[in-house]
Amino acid sequence: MSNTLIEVQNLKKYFKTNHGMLHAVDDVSFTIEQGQTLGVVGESGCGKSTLGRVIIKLLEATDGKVLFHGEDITARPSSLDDRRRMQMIFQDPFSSLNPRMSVSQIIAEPLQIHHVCKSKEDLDQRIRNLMDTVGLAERFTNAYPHELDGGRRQRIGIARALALEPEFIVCDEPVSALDVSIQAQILNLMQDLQEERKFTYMFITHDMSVVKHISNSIIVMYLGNMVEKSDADELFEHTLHPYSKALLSAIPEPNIHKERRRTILRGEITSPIDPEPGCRFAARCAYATEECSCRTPELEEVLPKHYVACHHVRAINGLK
Amino acid sequence: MKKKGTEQGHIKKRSQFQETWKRLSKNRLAMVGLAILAILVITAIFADLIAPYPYDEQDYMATLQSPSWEHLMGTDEYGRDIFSRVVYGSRTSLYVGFISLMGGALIGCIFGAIAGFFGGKTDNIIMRTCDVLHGIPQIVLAIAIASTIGPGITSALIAVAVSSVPNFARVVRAATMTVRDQEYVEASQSLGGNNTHIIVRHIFPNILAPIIVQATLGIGKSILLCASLSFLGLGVQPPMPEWGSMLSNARTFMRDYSYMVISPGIAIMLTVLALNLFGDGLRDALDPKLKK
Amino acid sequence: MLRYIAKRIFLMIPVLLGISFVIFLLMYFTPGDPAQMILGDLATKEEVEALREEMGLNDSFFERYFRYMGDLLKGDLGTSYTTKLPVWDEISARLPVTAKVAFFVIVFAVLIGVPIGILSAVRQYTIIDSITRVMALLGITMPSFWFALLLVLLFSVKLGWLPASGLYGPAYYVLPIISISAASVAIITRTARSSMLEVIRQDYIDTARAKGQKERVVLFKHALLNALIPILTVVGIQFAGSLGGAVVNEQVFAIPGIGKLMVDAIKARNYPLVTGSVLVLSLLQSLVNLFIDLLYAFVDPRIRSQYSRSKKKTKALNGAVTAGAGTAAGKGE
Amino acid sequence: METKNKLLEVKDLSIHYFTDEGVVRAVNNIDFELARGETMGLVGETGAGKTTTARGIMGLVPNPPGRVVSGEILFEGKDLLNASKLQMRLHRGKDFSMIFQDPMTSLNPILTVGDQIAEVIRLHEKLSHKDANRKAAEILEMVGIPAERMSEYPHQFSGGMKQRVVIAIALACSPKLIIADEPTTALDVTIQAQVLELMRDLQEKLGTAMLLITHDLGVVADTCNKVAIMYAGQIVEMGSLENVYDNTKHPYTKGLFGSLPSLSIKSKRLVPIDGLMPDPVDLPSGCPFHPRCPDCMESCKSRMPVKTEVSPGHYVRCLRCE
Repeated sequence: MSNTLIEVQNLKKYFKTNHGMLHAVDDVSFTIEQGQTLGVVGESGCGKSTLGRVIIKLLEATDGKVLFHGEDITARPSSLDDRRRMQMIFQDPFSSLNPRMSVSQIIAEPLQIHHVCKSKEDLDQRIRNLMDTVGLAERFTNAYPHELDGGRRQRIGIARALALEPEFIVCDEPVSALDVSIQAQILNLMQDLQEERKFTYMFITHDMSVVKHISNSIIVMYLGNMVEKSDADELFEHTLHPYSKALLSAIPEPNIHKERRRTILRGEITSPIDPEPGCRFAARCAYATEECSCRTPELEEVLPKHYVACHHVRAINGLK
Repeated sequence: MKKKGTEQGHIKKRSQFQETWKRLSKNRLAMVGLAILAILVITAIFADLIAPYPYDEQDYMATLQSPSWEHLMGTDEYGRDIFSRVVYGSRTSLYVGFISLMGGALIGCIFGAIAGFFGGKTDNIIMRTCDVLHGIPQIVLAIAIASTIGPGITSALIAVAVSSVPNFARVVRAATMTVRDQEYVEASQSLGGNNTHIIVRHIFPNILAPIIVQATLGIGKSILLCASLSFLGLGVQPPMPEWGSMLSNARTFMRDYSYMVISPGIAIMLTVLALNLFGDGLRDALDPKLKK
Repeated sequence: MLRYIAKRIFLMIPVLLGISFVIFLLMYFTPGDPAQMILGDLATKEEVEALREEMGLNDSFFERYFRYMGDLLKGDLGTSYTTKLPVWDEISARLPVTAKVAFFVIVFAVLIGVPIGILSAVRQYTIIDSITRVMALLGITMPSFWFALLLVLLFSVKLGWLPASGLYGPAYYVLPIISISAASVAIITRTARSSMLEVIRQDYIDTARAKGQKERVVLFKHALLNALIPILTVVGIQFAGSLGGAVVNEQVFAIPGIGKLMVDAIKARNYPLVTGSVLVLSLLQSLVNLFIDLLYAFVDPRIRSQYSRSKKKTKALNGAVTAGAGTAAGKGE
Repeated sequence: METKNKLLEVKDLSIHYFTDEGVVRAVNNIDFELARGETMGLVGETGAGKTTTARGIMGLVPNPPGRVVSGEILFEGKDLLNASKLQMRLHRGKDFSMIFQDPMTSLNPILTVGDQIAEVIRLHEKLSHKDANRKAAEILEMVGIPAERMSEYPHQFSGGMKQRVVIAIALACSPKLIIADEPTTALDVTIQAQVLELMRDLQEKLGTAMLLITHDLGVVADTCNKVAIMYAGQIVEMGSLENVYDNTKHPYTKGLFGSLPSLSIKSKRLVPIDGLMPDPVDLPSGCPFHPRCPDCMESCKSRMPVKTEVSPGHYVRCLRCE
């Protein structure tokens, strides 16, 4: 497609640990269209944060490619230009801001690294504009992060990511550390910015309802593998993979009239250290058979543009 | 964000230094420490004006005199005025304390920061070396170094400096590792900041606090160590006035002239006490956990 | 547990080697010719040269170091220049004295410091706490040799209650132990206090209270054992402090220990004796560190299980689900 | 609700922390009651005073700086605030117990899991060491952990497993009331579902009443019979789930619902609450919510609303409802 911004091909990221090789991201492929939002959902340890960091080259890929505007960026050393065009918003608004820098210094940092501004006045003007964009009152210019609450801190993080006018922003659980009412403010802000400036987001979260709210397409990850991939509406209409189903049904909804059929998963997440072949979800899956624990399921297109990695997906969902 | 009732106008620009000072100035004990320190530094600088006699002026007509108006702290066996020697001694102690600490801190910080920032093999080599230096009791190491170079002020300086290196390296390494793992360092990388930028803008400002605290408390330790060396006769040599060696000397006359052991000891104690009070206060003032 | 001990002992070897190397290096660079010193100023050049050759002083640094280490393995620390006796004999005569003093000092410091520190933490903001903190501060700031002098002045010279020099009976130990331990008592008190304050704030203390447990049991069963871990670290460091204190204060009390031996040897430029003394003191310190490491494992199951994991590996295969989950949770993302 | 059935009754409870920076008014004049076997959700955002309320009931408010400044806490008709230390100790763990938020830190790292469960049993039941251990093993099985793992230490368990152990400790003596402070916040969604299911099952089996503290309206909908919404130390709305979820009255509660992205309806934009939680040292005059309230009237700025019963069992603190 012509307006594909990011294309990820068979991306792998392994870490060496004392106990063996940790397969944090294992053979993940997807594309993100310009101006769209890809939601990445999964529980802790599924490799979603690692995936985001590999794409914007904070971590080096073990194998596979990331194409940005059709160009392979994994092969070349990271340039300032790549850095400018791809940005990240971090999860923890407490540790992602340097406590020794004031708000304006934090927002100025990217502008200074990239020598964007010619003069002090220009820099100040830009900082003011950025603060205004993210809804930070001017009186906070000289405040330090610890003087502000979580929501405002997250706004600083967003302003910093916006400073270089990137095309692509990886949002790593940007609202999970915030209270509900503040979370909504930040989500709205991010949506408004996207509409206004046509950003492309990769939105990493563990929260199914947030991802439904904000994404155009979604991938579900489990232990480094991608288990399901489709458009957002499609995914919620036809949730096919047993893990995605469980994830969805596990969410307590603030609705007292909806009768729910729960599928509660047994067992807990294992660790992706030197995994044996086979489906990584098999140990917790109600439908697992002999086949699941010896052959790794491939991602296949089960419904139009709806990909699932499960041997029994058709049987489970009554598809042909 | 929209208006909110409890917020007042523009938040004033306050640097980290000003904020720390604000908290520190509320700590009465720390202020007492700072005041004593200030007096000591002034004494050391203006020793020539304050001391009534030169530190090496011998007066055989007035040996071993008890404290009097003429000799505030009495005289020693050569008739030297003890008060003057204590005043001049502050020069030696502060000099050795500061210089040796600066040396030890500089080397320790550099190695600690390198070990903490790069990790891996570099870290391993540096830390194992520190283990070795740490395996020798500090005073024993200082004694061994002093004996190599031969007694004297230089030897005391080097011995104290070297034996304080591992402590600094450890503190700085731990602090660097904590800061290195913070998300703001990652954020800076994602903005395109290189290692130098990250070290200068992010790591250094955030490990400065523990270094300053360690240094303040470290000067006290250095002064004590230097006094011990001199007391053993391996540090500063007479006639240069040094509190430890004055005590060593006074020991001989202690039975009959007990005043001789009092004043130099009090001088050491006051100095170290002041540094400790100030250092403890500084640690509390810089501790982000207490920030509210 | 055995693996843990073995690993700790194994880790000691490079440190001890490093220490011996550092000390030998220091002594190597010490100015002055030992041969000249032994023979005195009247000796001829030829005599000195002959002795240098005989002592191996003309060999390269590494030859000398390896020879020294070889002898060391055989238990030979060289010969004292002054007495011509084997260094080991001189040291072994003095070492027990210093070790005994240092041991008493650390035991005394723990027995006094830990309870007071805990009391001070439990009664935070009371008079007891304030007094404890002031005393601890004084203990840290006072030079131990000066404190020793003051004690002698008061208890021996003025009051005549206690002997001031030598080490001939229990009474002779009192002043050295009090003076040397002052700093250690203070530091252990401070550590015990802050460690206890830290632990008291933990959630599991509230869990214990929520069970309806008596406050006393909460403090001693749940809090104290956890607070012990940082205290142990400091006790190890303080043993080094008490060794150092013993070395210095042996001068004050004329105690015939290894510290006095070493200082006298330095003044006499008797280097084999200095090298031997430093090595032996460092070895003693390393042994104490080893002992502390073993105590850690005794107190803290997390350290113990680090080393028993491999033993469990066969069992872990079927229990992989939970064991793996543990590491995954620890690792995070 | 009949008086006999009342298990816990909190009347006009205020808890303040007296700090150097000023008086933190964490809990202000709250009232609620809980019947036997009933589950109430206490919902609020960070700093709303939920945890302080829980600690107040347990008698575990850290003092200094915290102090109960007014009110009564009646447990089976007896005022806990007048109870002696000894009486409180005998209550805790036996009649009511607490599950803390973070399973990673609420277990003692150096005692075995079995010891920690047996401890509470031995405290309240006259059992021999052996019998207490046997009972601990049974309880461990009950929360879904094999009894062989009794002799393991907390660090050998995953987060979800640890929270099961914490639940086992809380339930060991079959208390009449459990106070659960955000028991699943630190856990992954699928594990949260497991733990919530376990808590529901056990509660049903043992007939325990529960005060569930959470920020998640979904968890409440799933687990509770009634709900109280806290804001700035006050209960601003309280009632049955139907009352509060279907017939939401207080603007803050409305704001909370508007802030949640929904799984069922595809909404374009969320409707958040403007502004921030007020500083509990310096609460706004009048209704504490007025600076953020979309329906703020002039009188809201000066007059504190009183608790009003808008329909049977549905209480709201809002001038618009008075």
